[in-house]
Amino acid sequence: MLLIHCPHCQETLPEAEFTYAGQAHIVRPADPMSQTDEQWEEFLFIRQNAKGAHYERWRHLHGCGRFFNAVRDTVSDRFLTTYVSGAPRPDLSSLMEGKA
Amino acid sequence: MSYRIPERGRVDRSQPIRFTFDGREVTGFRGDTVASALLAEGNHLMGRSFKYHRPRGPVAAGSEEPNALIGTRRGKGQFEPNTRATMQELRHGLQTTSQNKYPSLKFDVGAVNDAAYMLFSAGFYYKTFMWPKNFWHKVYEPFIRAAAGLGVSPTEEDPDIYASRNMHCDVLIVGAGPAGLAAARQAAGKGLKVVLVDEHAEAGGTLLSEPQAVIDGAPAWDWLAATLADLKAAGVKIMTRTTAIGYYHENLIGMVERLTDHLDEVPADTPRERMWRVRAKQVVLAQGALEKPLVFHGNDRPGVMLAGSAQTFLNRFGVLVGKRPVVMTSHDSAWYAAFDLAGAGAQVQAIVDTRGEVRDDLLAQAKALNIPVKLGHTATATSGRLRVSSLRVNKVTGATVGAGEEIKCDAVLMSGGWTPSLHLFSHTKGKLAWDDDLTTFLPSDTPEDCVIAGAGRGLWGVEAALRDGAAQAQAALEALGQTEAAQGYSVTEDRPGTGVTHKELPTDRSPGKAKAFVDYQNDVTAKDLRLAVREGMRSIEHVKRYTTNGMATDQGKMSNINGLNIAADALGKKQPQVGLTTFRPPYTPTTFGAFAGYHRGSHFEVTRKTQIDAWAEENGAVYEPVGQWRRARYFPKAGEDMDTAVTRECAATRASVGIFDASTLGKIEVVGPDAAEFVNRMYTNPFLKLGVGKCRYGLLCGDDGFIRDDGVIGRIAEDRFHVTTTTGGAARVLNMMEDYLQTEWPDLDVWLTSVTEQWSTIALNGPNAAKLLQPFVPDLELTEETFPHMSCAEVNVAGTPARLWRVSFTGEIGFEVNVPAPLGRQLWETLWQAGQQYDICAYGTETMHVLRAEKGYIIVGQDTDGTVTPFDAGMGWAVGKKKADFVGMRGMARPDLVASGRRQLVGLLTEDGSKLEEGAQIVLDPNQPIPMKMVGFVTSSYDQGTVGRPIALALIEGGQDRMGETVHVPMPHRTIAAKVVSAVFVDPENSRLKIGAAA
Amino acid sequence: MNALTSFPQGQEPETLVSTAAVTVTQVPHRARLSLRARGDLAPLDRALGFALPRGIGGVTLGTACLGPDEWIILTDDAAAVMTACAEVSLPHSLVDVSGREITFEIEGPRASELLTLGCPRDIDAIPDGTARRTVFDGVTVTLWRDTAERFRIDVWNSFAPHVAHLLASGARELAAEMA
Amino acid sequence: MTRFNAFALLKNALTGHKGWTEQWPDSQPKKEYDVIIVGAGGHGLGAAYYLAKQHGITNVAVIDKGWLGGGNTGRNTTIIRSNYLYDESARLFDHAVDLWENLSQELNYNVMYSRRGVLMLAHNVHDVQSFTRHIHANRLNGVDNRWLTPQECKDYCPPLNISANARYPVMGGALQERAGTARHDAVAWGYARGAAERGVDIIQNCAVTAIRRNPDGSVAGVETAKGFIKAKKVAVSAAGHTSTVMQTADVRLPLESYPLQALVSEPVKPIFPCVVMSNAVHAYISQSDKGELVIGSGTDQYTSYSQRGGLPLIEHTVAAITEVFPIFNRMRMLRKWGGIVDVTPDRSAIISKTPVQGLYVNCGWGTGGFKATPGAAHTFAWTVAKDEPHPINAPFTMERFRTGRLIDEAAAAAVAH
Repeated sequence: MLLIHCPHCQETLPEAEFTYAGQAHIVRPADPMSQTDEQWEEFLFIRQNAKGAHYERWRHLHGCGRFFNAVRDTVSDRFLTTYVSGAPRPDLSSLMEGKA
Repeated sequence: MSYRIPERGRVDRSQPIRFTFDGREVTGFRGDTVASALLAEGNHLMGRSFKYHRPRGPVAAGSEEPNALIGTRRGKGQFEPNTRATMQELRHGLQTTSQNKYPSLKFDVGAVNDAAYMLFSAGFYYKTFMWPKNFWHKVYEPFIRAAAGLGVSPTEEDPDIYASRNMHCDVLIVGAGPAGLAAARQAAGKGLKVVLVDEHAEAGGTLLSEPQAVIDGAPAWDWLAATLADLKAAGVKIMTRTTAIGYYHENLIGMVERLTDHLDEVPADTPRERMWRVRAKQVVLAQGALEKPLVFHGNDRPGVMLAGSAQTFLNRFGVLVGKRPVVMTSHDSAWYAAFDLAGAGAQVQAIVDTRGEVRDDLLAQAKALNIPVKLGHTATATSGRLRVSSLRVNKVTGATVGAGEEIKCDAVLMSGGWTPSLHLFSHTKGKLAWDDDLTTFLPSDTPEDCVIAGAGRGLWGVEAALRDGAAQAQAALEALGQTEAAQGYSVTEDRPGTGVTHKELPTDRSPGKAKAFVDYQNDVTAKDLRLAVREGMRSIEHVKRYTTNGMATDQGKMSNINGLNIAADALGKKQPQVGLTTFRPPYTPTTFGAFAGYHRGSHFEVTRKTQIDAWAEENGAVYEPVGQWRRARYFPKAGEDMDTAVTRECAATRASVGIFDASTLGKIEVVGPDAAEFVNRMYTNPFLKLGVGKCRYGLLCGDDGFIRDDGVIGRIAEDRFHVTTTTGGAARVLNMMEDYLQTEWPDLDVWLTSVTEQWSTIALNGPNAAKLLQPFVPDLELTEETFPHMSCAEVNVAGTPARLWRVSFTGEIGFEVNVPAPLGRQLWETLWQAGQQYDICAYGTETMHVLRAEKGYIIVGQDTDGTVTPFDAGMGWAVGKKKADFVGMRGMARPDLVASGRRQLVGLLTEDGSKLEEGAQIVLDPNQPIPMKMVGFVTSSYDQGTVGRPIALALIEGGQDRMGETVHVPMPHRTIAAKVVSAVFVDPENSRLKIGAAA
Repeated sequence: MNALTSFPQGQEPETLVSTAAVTVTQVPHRARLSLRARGDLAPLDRALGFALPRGIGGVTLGTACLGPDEWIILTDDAAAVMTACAEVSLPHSLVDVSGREITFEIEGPRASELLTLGCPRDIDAIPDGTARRTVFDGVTVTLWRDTAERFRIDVWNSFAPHVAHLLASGARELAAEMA
Repeated sequence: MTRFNAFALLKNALTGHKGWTEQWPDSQPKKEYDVIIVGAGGHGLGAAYYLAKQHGITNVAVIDKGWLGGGNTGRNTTIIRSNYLYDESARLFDHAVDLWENLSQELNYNVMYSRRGVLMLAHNVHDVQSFTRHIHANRLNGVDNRWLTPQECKDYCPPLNISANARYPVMGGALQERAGTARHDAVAWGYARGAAERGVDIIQNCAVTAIRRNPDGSVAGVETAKGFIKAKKVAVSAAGHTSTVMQTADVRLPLESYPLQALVSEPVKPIFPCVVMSNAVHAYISQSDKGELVIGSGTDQYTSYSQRGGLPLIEHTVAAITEVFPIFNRMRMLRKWGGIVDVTPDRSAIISKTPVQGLYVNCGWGTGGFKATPGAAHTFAWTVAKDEPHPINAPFTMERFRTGRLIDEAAAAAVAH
């Protein structure tokens, strides 16, 4: 069971309080009807599936209820950081440095 | 009990305990294991091996034991197979049985396999049993299955209870031997939460087998007692009979505590086993090392055992495993076993060492004890049918194995050296490093916050373990901000030692015919490993899987390193190039019940019930599970089956009034200035202009354009909507809405609150619904003018503030009364009483399904299946044409979703008046061969109801354009013709929805 | 908006299990309001007559902060709260959830340990006088720690029997352990 | 290469088994191949076998970063069945079952295909409706699958608890009698031996780091730990690692990789005669020929390549099994392990050409890849050899995610693979 730091509660808590919500920073286009079929396929289905640092979303379902973002190493399952939705994508190289 | 040595061991001689083994009564003492008690009788034969059914006795004294597996039983339903006799403590009334034998342990017909052992080489079953083809299923496989399998499964329900708990601590120490005890002492008294666990019945580890050691001036057992007392006084939680089974992410350790298997009587409310999920800031692994067997022909005969284990049986249990033992070793440690046994009165026949030279002090002590010594010798055979009677040893000169010499004996104590217990460390994905000097893997880096101490990282001797335990614990404590020097220890009478490692021992026999066992339980021999390599198995994983080496219930504790050394030799490679197989949790086999914990029977999983559920139960409801809920399916009267009851409920509702518990529907309160905008974006229908006090049916799609859910949405105020969802969809829909709200549209000022359980929802349907309800709603006139269909209001109902909806899922005049949940049953009973004058009928989900189907209303998940768009469902009217966007709008425009020929929802009426089966497939040409071209299927189908004939809903390709056509439903024995009709079977004009019109 | 708070008040507490380890009691309902808002909360503070706790876990006068924009208000006069807040111009959501949950009080020397049966988080690390949502045996609950040995948990109605059943079994198990 | 049969076994037994030769050589890469297959699992090795045997293409290398059969082939619960709802799936999986039935003889390697029946339990009305739909569709597709009442389920699988009071009562089941299990390692080994015998190079412990393309965009070969290897065609069959490999050729796939766990009990004498799947409680169970209860669980919730998996999921799975089969409560878990499964949005596989000329992919099997092994390998080899879809794999394209023509077994049936 992973340990996850909720950026809203400011507590590091067991995974059982959280639900996974897929890749982060996929923005729903403001005008979906302007999108081509390829673009809509990309939005719906195409995912990074990164092996290593993965930008992803979690929800503190059994806690504050908020969706938030995280960077997790999918090889070790360790979180590099978590941050609130809407915050900019953290710089990967500095995150990796800190953990190396 | 002639093998019991007075004054030795820690068993309580004042407490004799009787148990049975294969029906025979045996007496041991409190503190004994089944193995020690049987050995005390001079009985080594305890089991039969997996493949060859060879007679076997214990080779070890702990949880790594591969041979002495027994069935254990307390009472009805309290049987378990494959229990290690070396771990099962005695208790009064314990019944034990040997396994894998027929008809008896001493004479087993399965042992013919042993005679034909040359046939059963590694991988033999991949090479044969292929002809004739159907013989595999009918003959070969049943035969193989019956021969394998060791013990028998339990066949009765387990009456015991199990438990689980979470724990957080600062330092968890696994293993309460000298390293673990020193680690605990180092961590104790600093205000930290320290937990020390050990799988055995008492703490002490090696110290229990080495009473001679003197630690800081105190005899080992005195030191142990004092240390345990000190640790307890300092608040250290000491947990014995507790096995750390797995090391999971972020320092989560799974541990199983065995609470009652050693007790004569099980106390009330006490679980048999408890799973602990321990989250430790720092972990100290002090699990020690495992002794390796030597690999030689006949190394599996009862009486051949690890020297260290013989020492344990003597010092901990007071049992001599043989009166005339011979020691066969490549490591100093077994010399001490010889000395200990000699000291207890055994006539040690010889100490045979593979090494040409050993330490002078060992030779001197052997001489002093009159023990013959043979250096530079190998073992080439043993004899004895059910118990070893002699060991054959040969002088080795260079590569030449000399003539054999028989040494008569009643036990062979062997030692091939020691290997660290790396299992939990490996679970962390920690890296291992090969140590050439020790010929073993040692722990290296791990991503987890853990240290490994003592013999677990290749250190031998009590003093080394104590010092390392303190030092490693201190290293861990530093991460917790504790700076202090590691405590020092000095030990006299310590027994450090060294040795050499062998592959299989040199022999003068044809190696192809030697039965030199590596994995005892699975009967894997050195020649099997070499054959696997010869056949191209180069990875240790291939060797393991091809031979099954290391896959027995000891999980390779006895066999992995020996297997690796032999495979590496066969491959001509260094061990690290061949690799070690991965250690998998659990560390030792762990009861399913311990994993299940409380989650059995009534604790298994929540069953949600509404406030009205109890009334339904009192009134004879038959239930169905729907998601986590149980819902009343129908209310049979005496003698009624489901169909009869449902027909009656349908008729009563259409004739007068029915009452239905709709409380399980999901309910979400959407509040804020942007509430209308939010609902409008989520649902396909337009909501911006919905008036306050009005409701509207809504369809919810995913962004792929397929229907996800539906419900009715009422506008309570300008900034407040009350949204309902399906019963099963409630949590999912709320999560989806929160996702869009928080992630895509955080600028909207609107909030969502689940009110599913705030309200009890009672539905009244039927021509008399308004009449029944009106007296309880004095503040609102229930007429077509003042409260038309699809209205909602906050009013008092029967004196209770309520949300009243005029909606219908039946085609009849309908109301849904929402009252605060705990008042639901009270209102239900009020309406029930008042409804008697109208012959009110309580109906369940089945009648609800029929009534809605007659009206052509869909059930999401039944008439849709995740591949259906609103247009497919015939609900294009629910899609807002003028909206710029809503969830699913773009998805619906994808090429395949707008293509012609999609499956569309229609009604079906069979031509012969029979009822179709839900799920039945529809074809256009009934005479085509298989595979047939299917154009759709029946989604809903009901008998009778109120239409007077069976009706069905179906999804059919191009269905809307097939009205009036005949399609065919091929059933196993006949084909049913059906006509495609409108999905609305009742009152297409909606006249029955009007108050005053139908009544 | 009407205040749906005429809820049956004043029932007696009902003891579910009482052992030497811990006593579990179902306590009478109180009116309960879910408040959501963000931004400058001063207008709400003024309307309520006290400052809403700002950090998740904080409790002020029976009001707990459960999320960055979420509070649960326990009150004896829900109508008054709703009336007061109705005048607040700051966008917010106030929803009556009085009927949604059942409250169990868990008190005794091993109250904290009883919670470890279902809560994976570190109970001992929860300060007295705080509240938060968490999970108990898969069920979302609001957990209030009143004192070192007294907790309350709010559980949705339909999950309450399941939770109560496990609490009762656990209380007996803990007592047997002490025996 | 020695033919395997009882006489050869007997002959070798008498001579100390010295006569057996290696089943496949340890090949080193050549400079160039007609086809390179990335991933030496059952699917990759099988494709190599069929390329050689049926299409005469023998200048083939199968390259794996580890040892052959070490991925999901050697980590799954070995369930084989074909009672899928949609015509496309039913055809593909039933084609596989046809091949399974003769695979031991075809490969001269006993893969122990055990036709013991797969019983899927219905625990609520929705399950009943869904399974009935499957049964009717299967019948018209020529796939065996029939309905059993609760008592018939119990008769077929005596350890089953059919008490009406169970939390998930058994309301019946769908039985495919032709379905069963096979010995997973033997499948990889048998295909490897058969392919090697026909000239295929099997290159283990050699990670493919990138797919290289020619200036015209077509595939050029692969970069590996042992250097660049030229190839006319590259076929990727790398399960959980497929998307990582394909991204190096700028092909992005709708895949996510999740941890999946499975476990076995200690071995016991025969007690469990068939395979039972219970989707409502997320658990599958059968008993191996060795006597171990083999139990599969669901995936963890997050994507991962760690092959580690969490404790709670295992607790849930075991609880579910003991709820449905209460007599197993005192059995013990011997070991559990994790795999990485690649999952598509519609839970159906992709066996397809790609936008890159000469690059092919077989992926997205989720938890259901083992059962498809011969069928997928056979049709994938066809696609690679002929550069066109096989009629059976034609619907399993990459394009369906753009058009919306999904093969959504999961959505349609709420039944996991």
